[in-house]
This record gives sequence, structure tokens and C-alpha cells, in this order.
Amino acid sequence: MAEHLGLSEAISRYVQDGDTVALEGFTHLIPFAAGHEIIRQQKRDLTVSRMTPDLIYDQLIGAGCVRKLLFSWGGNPGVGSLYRFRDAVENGWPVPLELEEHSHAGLTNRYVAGASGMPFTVMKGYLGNSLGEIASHVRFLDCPFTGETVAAVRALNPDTGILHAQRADRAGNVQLWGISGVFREVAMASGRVIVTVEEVVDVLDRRPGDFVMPSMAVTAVCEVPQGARPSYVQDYYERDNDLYRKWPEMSRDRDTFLAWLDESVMGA
Amino acid sequence: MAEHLGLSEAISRYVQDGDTVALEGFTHLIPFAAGHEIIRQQKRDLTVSRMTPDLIYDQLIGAGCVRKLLFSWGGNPGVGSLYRFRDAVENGWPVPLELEEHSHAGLTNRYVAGASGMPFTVMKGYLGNSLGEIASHVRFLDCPFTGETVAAVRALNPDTGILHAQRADRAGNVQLWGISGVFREVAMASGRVIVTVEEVVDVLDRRPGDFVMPSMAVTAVCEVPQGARPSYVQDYYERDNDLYRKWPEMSRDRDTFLAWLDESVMGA
Amino acid sequence: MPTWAADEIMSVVAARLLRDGMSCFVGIGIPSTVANLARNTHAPNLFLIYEAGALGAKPYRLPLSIGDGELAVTADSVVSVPEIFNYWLQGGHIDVGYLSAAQIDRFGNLNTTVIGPDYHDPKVRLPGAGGAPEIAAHCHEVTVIMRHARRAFVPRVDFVTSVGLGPEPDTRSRLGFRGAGPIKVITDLGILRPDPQDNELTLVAIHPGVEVRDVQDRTQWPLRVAPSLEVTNAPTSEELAALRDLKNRS
Amino acid sequence: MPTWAADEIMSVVAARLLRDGMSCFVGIGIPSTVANLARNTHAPNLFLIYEAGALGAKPYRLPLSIGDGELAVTADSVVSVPEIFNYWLQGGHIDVGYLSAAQIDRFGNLNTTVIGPDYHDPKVRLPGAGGAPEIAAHCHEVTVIMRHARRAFVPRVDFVTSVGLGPEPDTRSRLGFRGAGPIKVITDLGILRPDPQDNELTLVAIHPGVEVRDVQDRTQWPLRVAPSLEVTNAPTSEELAALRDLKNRS
Repeated sequence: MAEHLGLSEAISRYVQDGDTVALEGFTHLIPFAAGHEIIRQQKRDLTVSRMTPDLIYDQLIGAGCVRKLLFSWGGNPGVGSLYRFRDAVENGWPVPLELEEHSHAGLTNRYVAGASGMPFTVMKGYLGNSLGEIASHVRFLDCPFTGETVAAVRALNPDTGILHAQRADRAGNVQLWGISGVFREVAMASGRVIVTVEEVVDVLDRRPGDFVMPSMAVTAVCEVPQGARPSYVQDYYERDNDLYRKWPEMSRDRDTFLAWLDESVMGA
Repeated sequence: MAEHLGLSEAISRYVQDGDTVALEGFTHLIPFAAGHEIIRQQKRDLTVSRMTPDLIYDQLIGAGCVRKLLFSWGGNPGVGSLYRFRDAVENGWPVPLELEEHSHAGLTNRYVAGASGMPFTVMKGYLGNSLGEIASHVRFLDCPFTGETVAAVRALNPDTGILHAQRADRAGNVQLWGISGVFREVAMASGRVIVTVEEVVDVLDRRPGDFVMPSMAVTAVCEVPQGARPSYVQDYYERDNDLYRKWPEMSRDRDTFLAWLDESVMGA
Repeated sequence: MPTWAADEIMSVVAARLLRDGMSCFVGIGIPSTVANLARNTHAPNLFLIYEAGALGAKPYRLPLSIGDGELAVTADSVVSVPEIFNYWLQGGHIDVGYLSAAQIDRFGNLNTTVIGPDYHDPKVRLPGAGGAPEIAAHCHEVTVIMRHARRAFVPRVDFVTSVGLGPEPDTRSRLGFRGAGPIKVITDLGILRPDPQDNELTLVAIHPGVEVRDVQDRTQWPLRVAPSLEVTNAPTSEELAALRDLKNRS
Repeated sequence: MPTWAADEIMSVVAARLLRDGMSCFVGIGIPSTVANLARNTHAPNLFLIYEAGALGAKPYRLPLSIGDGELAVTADSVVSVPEIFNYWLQGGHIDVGYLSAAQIDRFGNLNTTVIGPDYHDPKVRLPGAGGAPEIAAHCHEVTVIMRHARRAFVPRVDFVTSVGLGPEPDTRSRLGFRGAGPIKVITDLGILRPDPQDNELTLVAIHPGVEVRDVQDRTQWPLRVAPSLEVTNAPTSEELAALRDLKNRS
């Protein structure tokens, strides 16, 4: 059963140095506020996983919270590079960054396996490409029925999954709609689940295309209005595309980034 | 893209003697009208799969359409036995019935593998029990990461999947809500997909908890009001529990059953 | 003192064992009665999962079948059957599962498939596995509820549909099973639990008015009886009233 | 005669190749432009799938990112990311996928991961795979759209993110790939297709005003040219107007 907590309390209680943490949200519902709280609490040596690292992980990496990144596409969509990510990979700044690289389908299925309580699952992928050669989370095996070679991908069960949604009720049931990405899989695969929401309401009146994640599968609910900015929350606010477009100039230079971090995150 | 067809035309075109056919629907949305049309067209030697054979398969079996049954629970829920199913297994009447037996999770995952374009998938199951010993659709393999033994279940890709839903639009997009069972998996796994619907409408106004299966994944849509009776269609009609309770006395005796079949199906 | 039917004492005793806030994987029939009786009495926040896809169902009337509309309409969420079995059950989110069977043996193995020694030529063809094997494997614990009949309590089941507790103490962990298995067997005569030494089902309680020899008479193997055999508290008027009210609605 | 930018001729030429009713797996940028241009002109029933979960999206303005609200709101259905990748893409329901890359080689292998010989110490760290490897494997066919730059058209990619066509004619079937792979490469200079003999990418068309030697100059390997080299039809005013209208909205 979910407990209602302040964001600072939830992060302090459920994210420890060295943990494996997944902050997900596919363009939609990215838990920026929770990421910023992790930066403020100066968590260190985290292994973080996310299909599309996006600005949120560029910031966590630039702030020195991350030791290892599990990901499948590390760019600023429609804009270009993530410079803090590249600086960490190419130059080890502020700390060296270990990469564990996937395809989208591959990382998705690692979450699926984790959510399913399996040690692995199978997919068609990683065959013939260089990813399959370098990936320690992939093995190849033959179908016992047809002999066809398929990829086995290792389950991923984060210590803590951190997600954002539109709403929750007092009992901690969480409601979201629009693009849900791997919300269910991360929630079911993670040891602890923190969900930040735009608002807590008395009754979750149901909406077309919505999904309710029962309180039973959530550890902590934190009411954080605007908690996904600059990403978007359907029917609450739009994506701040201007900020995404400006992010390269805000982050390409280390000092500019650090000044932004001081002012916009640490000082907030 | 789905084509709108009459039910008789759809069954005649897309169900051939000897085919593997899945009529699904978990208590809710069972395509009885389509099953009766298969009986009327006297299809033979079918391999039919269904998690819960229910009255619909008891009728198909009793009518002599079925050579082989893939299933996971063959009873009349809350009432008792399916006597036509038992008569075929125990006495080979009207024709011998071959069984391929699963657990719910096992048959579900065969559809999942089929929908995923995989030759198999993996699950925890069939270990240590007698089902695992007799099932040719199950193999055991060791996780390449942990060494743990898991079950591999063979993909199931029916020639034709037959499903029922609340509504479709003119373009053949199908909308359903309430309990969906394995609707998506059967639709994605089957070579051809027939969906009977309560009504065809101009616009599918979206509803809480609904799902729209795009026309792209459907072969034929047939408007068949009441097409799921005596099962139920949420917000259209209730389950005819009286008929379910009476089914034992209607079906236990071969002649009573044949008389019912003549009158209620063949003559309809 | 009130009197009660066989199904009533099984339901009342099983309901008492549920703690509020638990998640229960609920089948049709007595399990559904038990879980909803508990939910209507001491455990209002019981989280009921029905295999057809209902998460957090709160039925007012008891469903006749596992996919009743009542379940979908009252649920917190309705998901697909693969999600129920893979994410919720196999994923390890269920505290208690309920099972019944045509046969149970001294190690709690359950048969719901065929009666008779030859699977291919059965004396009686039963409905089959359904969700039972995975409920038995993955729930943190399983409660078996069934009438205590001599033909059902057999030394060795004809077909192991669902794995129970033994015969070795490490049988389940060797198979990689997450849950503790059928550690409570509730019948209309009493309660059996596995002996911690070797997992053999042992009579630990009898219901009021029942004698140990009644239980032995209806058990095909020489029944072990716990030295500290208890007598179940009789169903109270309140419990029976709540149960009958629930039944009457349905 | 109208003039056009490099991206414009690529978009127009690619859009022409789409037939109405096809299903397209659409990425952000030019692929999204191409598919929506076709949808707004000759192929109104194009079925667009965006990897974030939108099935049958009909965006009025072009999305900046793959999970834009515009996509969800206009879609026939929004599903989870696992469902997109496992059921729709791996399940074989997509006719055409679009890819681009930092490097492409003579057999259509694509690199979007790292530039430089050492993966662990890259000269340039690129975004990585995303959906590309599985799009390349599972779509019935793939269209590559990218600017024709000398640094991009290399004899051998530094890292095979997505498998192309060769080097053996049976490479793909041996790997069990369902689709035909990148059988069309559209650049701002012309169109390349694999030679049926050995799968080497071959220049089969040049755009108006382009010379073969321009293409060779921007290709690091000795380029094969089809004997029946064609010249693409210039973008019409209508095509350019539709394209610019779409861009202006966005």
C-alpha cells in the first residue's frame, strides 16, 4: 500500500548511494522534480536506467550522481546531443561514466522480464550487430522447438523505480493517461516505487485511455505539481520545447552548466 | 485493413476444415454466434484453442467439428462439468477428441509468444507437475545468466482468431471495454482475425478503460447484435447465468443435446 | 449456539485467517466467498485479484464466474490476462492464493485434471489446471479449501496438477518456487498444516463437534495429529449473518 | 521551375514511394515529415506507428519528439512500449520503417552508436540504437533517408548498430530476419538500391541537377552506378507547397 510522502522524504528514504534507479517516462511524464531532488541530496554512485536518458539524466550525470548508465537512446530528441552525457563518456567529467547499452526493444524487454519475475526473457534482436557483441546483458540461445537462434536478455529489477503520473487518490492508487511508455513494467519490476503526481484527489474519475496502478504496487506517492517540467503531462501542461532546444547552449560548457545547476536546482 | 462482412461469409471464407482456430473471450465477450455459424457450416477436423472452453466449445465438440482441443480449464464455471467435452474425451463421441492441455499461464504465454513473432517464450511453470511431463508444447531450459530452470512454451499462431467486441467503426477499428482477456494477443497472433461486434457506429467515442484495436490488425468485422449470448457484453447485456446453470441438463444426454442443437443452432 | 453448514464453517474459518491489506488471488466459489466475507467484516482493505483481469475488485454480490461484469465494474483496474499471470502472479505480488481440488495427498499436491492412473484413458475427466499450478508456485502462501471426503484425501494424487509441499523439505526451493505453498488446508472437519520436519499434512485443529476419528475416516492415509490439537472457535452469529447476507445477495 | 532544399527533395522523393494503406514505423525528423507529407497528399490512409505507443497517429503539426502529446491525442490507440516493440514491430505488422545514421556502408549497415575504431574510447559518442536495430530487422522493408556526406558514406561502419543487407545475399535470412532490410537509400543527391547479385548499394537515380561524380565525391567507396540510371522527377510546386505548409504548422 502506498504511503503519501513529501518528495524530499521519499528520495531520502528510498534512494541510497550505489542503488540502481530507473526514472522513466517516454517523453511524457518524465519525473524531473524527483531527479532534481536526487541531485540536491547529492546521491552518488547510482546506476541509472532509462530508455531515453533525455535532459533529466544529462543533469544527473553532469551533477556527478551517476556511476553507470543503462540506456537505449541518449540524445535530445529532435535537437541533437546530450553534452553532459558525451562529456562524461568522452572525457570522464565530472566522474567516469560506465555505459550498458541496449536497443529500445532490448531494454524494454529487460523491464518486462523483471516485471514478470523471470531471470530473463527472449526476443529477436542483437543478432548480427555490434551491440550483441559487447552486451553482457545478452546471450544467445536456440529455440528448443524450431532451433532458431534468439536473444535472451537479462531481467532488470531496479532497487527503486521513479515515475510521474497525472493523479493519485488518498489511498495511493495512481492514475495516468496518454503515452505510458514502460510505466507498468518499471512499477512491477522495481523493489520500491515512488510516483510523483500532479495532484492528489478524492476520487479518480475514470477517463478514456487511462490506467490505474493500484496502490498495492506503489511504495510512495508524492504530490509534486509541475513535477514533470520541462517534459509534459497530458491535459496539464505542454512540453517546454524551447527549453529542450536551448539545452545545448545551457549545457555544452561545463561552467555554464554548473551555474545553471546551482541556480535552478541546488538553489531551488 | 478490416473488411465488413456478413458472419456467414466471414466464416465460410476464413475457417477451413482442418484449421487451427481460437475463439476467445474470458467469460466476457465470448463469440457464440460465430461458433454457431461454424457448427451450421459443418466445419470438420478443427483444432480449437481456448483457455476456458466453456459452453461454446462444448457445443462445437458435441457437434463434431473438433479434432483437437487446446485448453487450460474445461468446465462450466461455478456450475460443474462440460458433458460433451467429457463424453468426447471419455468415450470418443461423436468423434475422438485429442487434448493439448495447459495451465492458464501456459496457454496465455503461447499466445503472447505468437503475438510477439517469437517461436517461444519463457515462464515459470510446468516444473515439478504432471502437466510438464505430458506437454509436447513445453520444454525446459536453463537461464543463461542464473542457471535457473524455466519452462519454454511454444508459440501459438492460430490460422484464424475469432473475437467479440462492443463496437466497430466503418473503417473497421474495433472498440472494447471491460474484461479483455487475451483479446490483443489472439488478434496479433492469428493469421486472420474475425471480430463480431454488437454494433457498427460512425464514431467510436472513447470510454474509460476502453481499448481500440486498429483496423490494420483485423481481417473481417461482422455486425452481430447479441453475438456473445449467453455470455455477456459489458453495457449491452448481462450473462445468462440461468442458461449456464441449465446447460448440464441440456447437454448431459446425447439426444437431448442433439435436439437442442437442431432446434437452437442448425434451425436458427 | 448457532448451527452451520459444511461450506459455512470452511468459509468462516478461512476468512478469519486473512489480515487486512493482504492481496488475494481469488477463484470462483468458496475462495470468492471467503475473501469477500473477510472484506465485508474485519479486512475492508483486502486487495482481491481475479484471474480474468480484475485488480482490486469489490463485488457487492458474489460472481458466478471468474469474469463477471460485477468484478470489472468494481475493480480499481482491469488488465489483460497476460498481465495478471506474468506481472501480478509470477511477478510475486500476491500474498495468498486459494485452491481446491478433486484430490489432495499427504504432501499437499493437488489434482484437478483426471481421476485414474492413465491420463490418456481417464476414469473421470476433470476441468484441468486453470490458474492453479502457478497460484501454487508463486503466491507467498496458499490456502486449500475443500470438503473432507475419503475419495479426495488420498496418499498420492493420480495426477499432480499443482505442486504441494514435498516430499522433500527443499522440494519447492529446488524447483525455484517463490512461495511457501499450501501451508493451510481448511476442510469442513478441521485444519491441516504441514509438519515442519517433513512437510506431511498434519491435523492441527478440528471444528466444534468433530472427532479426530471422523477426520481419519475420511482420509485415506494414516493421519498425523498434532500433539497440541486445537478446537476451532465456532462461527459466531455475526460471522454467519455476514456470510448469509453475502450469499443472499448473490 | 521551383527550387528546393536538400531535406525537401529527400522528403518529397521518399513520400512518393509510400502507397496508401501501408503501415509505417515513424521516427522523429525527416521520417515523420515524409510519412505525414504522404498522408496529407496521396496516401490519406497511411497507418503511422510511433515507438512511444501511438498507433494510427494523425498529427496536424509535426512532433518535435517521439512521445509528443499531439501523437497520443490523434492516435486510434495508445499502447505501451513493450506492446509496440513486441506485438507490432517484432510481430511483423509493419510494412515500412525509416532509418537514418551517422554512417552507412556499402551493404547498408548503419551506425548510430560511436565514431572511431574503439567502442570504449570513441571519437564521437552518438545517441545509440533506439528502435533502429529492430526496425531494420522486422519491418517488411526499410527506407534510409540521410544527407549524402563523405564522412557518412563509408566502406565499413565503425559499429554495426543496425544490420543492413550483406555482405552475403543470405545474411538476413541466416540471421532469421523477417524483413528485406534497407532496400532504398534516399539522399539529397539521389537514390541507392542494393544490387540483386551481391547486395552492394548501387546508385539507381540522381536528383535533377546532380551529376554522378557529385555522388562519388561524397561516397568513400568506389560507387557502383546502375546501367539504367534514372533522373528523379523534380518536386512539383504542389509537393513543395504541401511540404512547406506542413513544416510551417509545426
